[in-house]
Amino acid sequence: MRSQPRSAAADALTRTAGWAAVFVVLAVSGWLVGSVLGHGLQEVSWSFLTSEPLDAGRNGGIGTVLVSTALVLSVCLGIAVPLGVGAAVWLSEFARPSSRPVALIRRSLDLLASVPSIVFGLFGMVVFCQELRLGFSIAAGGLTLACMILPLVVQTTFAGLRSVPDELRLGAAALAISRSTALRHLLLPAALHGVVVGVMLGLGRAAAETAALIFTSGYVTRMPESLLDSGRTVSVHIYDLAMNVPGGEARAYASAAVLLCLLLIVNVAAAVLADRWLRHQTARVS
Amino acid sequence: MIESLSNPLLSANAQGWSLCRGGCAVMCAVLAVTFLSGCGAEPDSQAVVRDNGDIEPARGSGNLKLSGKLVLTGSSTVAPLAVEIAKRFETEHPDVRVDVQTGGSSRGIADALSGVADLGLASRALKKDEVEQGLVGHQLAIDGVSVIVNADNPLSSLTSGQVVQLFTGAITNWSELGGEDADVVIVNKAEGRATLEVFLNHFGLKNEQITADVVVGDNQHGIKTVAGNRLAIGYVSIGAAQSEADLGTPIRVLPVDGIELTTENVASGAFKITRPLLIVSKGEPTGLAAAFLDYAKSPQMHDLIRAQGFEAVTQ
Amino acid sequence: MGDPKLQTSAPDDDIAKMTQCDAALTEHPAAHSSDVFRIDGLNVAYGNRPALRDVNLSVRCQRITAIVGPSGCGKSTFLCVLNRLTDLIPGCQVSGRVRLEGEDILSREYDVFVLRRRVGMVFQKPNPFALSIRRNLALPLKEHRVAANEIDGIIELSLRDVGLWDEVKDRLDQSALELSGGQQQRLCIARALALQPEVILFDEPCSALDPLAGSVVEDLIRELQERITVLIVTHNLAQARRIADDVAVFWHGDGTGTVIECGSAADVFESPTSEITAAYVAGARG
Amino acid sequence: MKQSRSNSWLNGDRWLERLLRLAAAMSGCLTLLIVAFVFWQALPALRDPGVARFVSDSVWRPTDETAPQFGMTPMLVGSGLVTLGAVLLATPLALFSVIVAEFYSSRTLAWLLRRVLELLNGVPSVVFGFWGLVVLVPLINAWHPPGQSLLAGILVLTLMLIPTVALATDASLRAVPNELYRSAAALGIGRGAVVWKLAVPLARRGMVAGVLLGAARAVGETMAIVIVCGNIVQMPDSLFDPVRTITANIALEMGYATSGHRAALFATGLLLMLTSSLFVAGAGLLRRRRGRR
Repeated sequence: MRSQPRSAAADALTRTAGWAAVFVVLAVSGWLVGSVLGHGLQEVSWSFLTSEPLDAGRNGGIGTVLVSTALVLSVCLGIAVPLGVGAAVWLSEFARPSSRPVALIRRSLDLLASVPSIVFGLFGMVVFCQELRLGFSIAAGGLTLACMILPLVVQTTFAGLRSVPDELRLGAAALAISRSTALRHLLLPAALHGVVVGVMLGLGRAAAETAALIFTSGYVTRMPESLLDSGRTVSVHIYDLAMNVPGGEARAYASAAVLLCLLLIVNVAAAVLADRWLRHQTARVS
Repeated sequence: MIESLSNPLLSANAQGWSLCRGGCAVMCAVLAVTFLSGCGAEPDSQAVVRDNGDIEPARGSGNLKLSGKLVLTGSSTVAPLAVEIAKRFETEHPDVRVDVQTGGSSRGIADALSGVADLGLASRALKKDEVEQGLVGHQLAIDGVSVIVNADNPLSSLTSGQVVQLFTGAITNWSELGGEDADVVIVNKAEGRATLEVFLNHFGLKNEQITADVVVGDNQHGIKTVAGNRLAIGYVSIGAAQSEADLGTPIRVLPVDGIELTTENVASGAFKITRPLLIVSKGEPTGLAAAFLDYAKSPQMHDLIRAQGFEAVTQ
Repeated sequence: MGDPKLQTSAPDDDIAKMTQCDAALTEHPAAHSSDVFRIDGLNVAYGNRPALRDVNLSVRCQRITAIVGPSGCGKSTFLCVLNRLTDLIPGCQVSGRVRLEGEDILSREYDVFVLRRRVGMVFQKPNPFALSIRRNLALPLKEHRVAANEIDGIIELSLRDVGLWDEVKDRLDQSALELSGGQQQRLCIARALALQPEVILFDEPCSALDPLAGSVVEDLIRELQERITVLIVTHNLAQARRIADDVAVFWHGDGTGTVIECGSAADVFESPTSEITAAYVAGARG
Repeated sequence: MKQSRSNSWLNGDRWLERLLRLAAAMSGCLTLLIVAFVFWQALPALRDPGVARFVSDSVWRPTDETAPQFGMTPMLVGSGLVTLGAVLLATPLALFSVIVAEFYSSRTLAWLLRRVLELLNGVPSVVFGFWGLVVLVPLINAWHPPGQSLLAGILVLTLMLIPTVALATDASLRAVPNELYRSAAALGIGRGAVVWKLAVPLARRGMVAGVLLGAARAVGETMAIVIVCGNIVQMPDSLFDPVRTITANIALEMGYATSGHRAALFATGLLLMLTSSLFVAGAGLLRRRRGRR
């Protein structure tokens, strides 16, 4: 970056290296995702998606597990997104960049991001399950995951907001537009990709998490009746089948394939909705 | 300039300490609210169980109406079995909820001691100090530990002495045992695992004597490692090894000292590298816990136990 | 101020003021009833680094005051003081007295939102929001609680004022970013005008535009003078000569800017009192 | 009238600010809470064998009845090497992929790439680990036994980091307004220069944030690492040697640990957090110094 290559050469180099990188990334991801889908999809059927696991998961389906997963993720995102986006907005738009609280909060979030997820699990177990008497429950699992993905949401949203040029802020201020309006109509739309990416990264991470959930939302495969019931999520199910249940491999692949397909649907939906909302925002008749 | 402009602020000065204090206060408030709601929810789990203490004479009989919630935590080896037993128990007693949680034998023991769980699950025998603290182990099933190698390995059996030599590094090349000329890859289990303790006890080894090349955690981890490495030798739970070998995973169970490692040999006691699978209670269990324990130990459970690759205890 | 009635009556006030305006040059720094801004002993510093020192200036009503001087002498900073955009710059300290029609705008009690509505600003780089043309104008109007049924009228009026109406009336709901640079800048001026300000600050409004678009904007500014007080920062001395009624020359010594000469355009360009000014404006002559 | 209206706007802002500040403060306090929790759990070990022993003991043998040993250095080195390797591999891959998506490819491919990355991000780490064990480890084993090694860990972790780094970078690249590129192109500036002199510097903050998040994830990653790294507590001599990271150690032993051993495991977790926070602080300092220059 610091060297100043001649433009054409830089262009060619960047292009070559870039395509090579894209090729590597796509090939390896394709390999991984392909092998999961290839092994898994043949086992997937409607009854697999709707029924309860039987024989430690070797038979039956993952219906109840999917419900628990959806509930845990809702609790998690319902807490982490408002909190994280709010914190990022404050850090970026309201606080002085060099002030101590900002440095402190950002530093501590960096620290939080590197806490091993199993430690989050033990933390959640002691604080949410035991001290707060939530027991092994979907609520406790969601709260634990929310703590875990918070740094991700904050940092990506923050980075997105910081990439918005300051002219926009000055322009809005010069028109005496309040900061709440500027945020809602100008800054957040401009930073929308950052926010969406933050949420998507958080969602993916939460959906993929195992260690933190074994200790909090638990291992129970019964259909949850409330947020205070224990419920096994798909990734815990996959972990158990792959690492703990002899002969569970086929069903582990099938569950992983389902998880990937659901994530794909959510991600595509989010991307399309974000694009459409942006267009709508630009064109909306006042 | 961009850097310095980067935080627009209308004279709102962020005061570090008031901020932190405010944050703490809110955190406490949130925790308090959750705490209260948590308390409100509690009676329908614990208190009912306690109510069941009154109908204690109903031990084991399925005719009497049992209700309430039972929490079991512990060994990830026992948990799948416990889940299946719990499911069957729930169908017989529709008002009962049995929640099984994993996290390891130590956790099961700790949770049974602290009362976090009504019953604990352990895949090893209780230690002396644990018994002194009032824990009682109820044997649910028995599990053997078998030595496995890759399916490509030409060896057909080993003696105890050879196992010891292999694992302590006295034999480092397969050719010394008539195999191909390549280094042995020793797959050991992680510190604290019941399988490791059983293995060490049986062969009279100490963990630091073992010259491991790879350390694994769960049984499946060990099986996949050996399956993926021609030169590997390891040891895993016998039920897991056999069911994986039957499914076509390229591993082979090696008889040690000529004793075929069948679950029958484990059950009869001919095969000695075994460990008990326990349900742990603090003191003698009462009420719902006792009913569940009796149910779990009853012969009707033997099909479930075998389906998970373990051997039932015949008393 | 948000009351539409008040707005429509504002031009009448301006006309009334205009009649009071004295054609003669205001003697600096003496007070004059027709002064819109009176700046006394203004000092600005970024952290420890002073940017402006002891600026004294009066700005006359319904005139174009050009602020000229070399780069980095604090001209733009000076503009930002006049609508307190300096508030947005961390570490920026402003002292002295700046009075807008007698009220000290630097005092804590003075409401910046009112100030920024009364004193509009147009930046060097056109900065339309990434919204439709209509919403670019409607957003600040709504923010200032202008009745919804009047907004369309004001939009049309403002766009007509800047000569943009005929060019864009059929595509009001398209993104403002699709306009050309000159059109964008006129949109920004229209956006500022829509709020009926008493003063508009221009920070080198033509320098980022091509000459043709620049001259359109320049003509526009000259027309505005009939209704509004204009302050314009410019590097272009020829432009200052063409449009300015009054001129203030900023210069920097020791990295700190200050006013070295001010007066009517004729005086400053034809008979400068300071040698530096004489040398500087010689460039404009030649 | 002017006053009351504008004050109501200001009040709206003020309430919003309070709300947001609360969110920020809660986020900060959460960390304090977690650090405090880990510290509290680790306290017995910090007292009894003491911090010095964590460094001075040569081996990790916390359950030995006669002379327990608590040497954490090899595991800390293991964590460091795995993280470093993965970050070094993942950052250029992610950066270049994103640049291609943003500047060199059709919108369809860019869209596809983003979805693939998002998908990859949601793959449970146990699946990464399992895939690594079944596919990658045998390949490495054929080359240099035993296969489960530092290299396997680095490769699997690289794959896991790419989405985090790439998507965070992508978000900030996309936030740079398009006109900027257009006007640069209009000035006849080549695409290579636009990328390296305009886009990358502008999106630098997002990239750094992405890399830091990725590094943090690498440090904290557990399941996949346990499965592919071999878990031998040793200083690796080569890429093909098995290593045990601190997180792997926690995952392997926590379920079976009692009192003193458990506290020692928490102490390793604390050590890991402290080390990584030192690195983050160091990176921050470096960034600031370079920014000043």
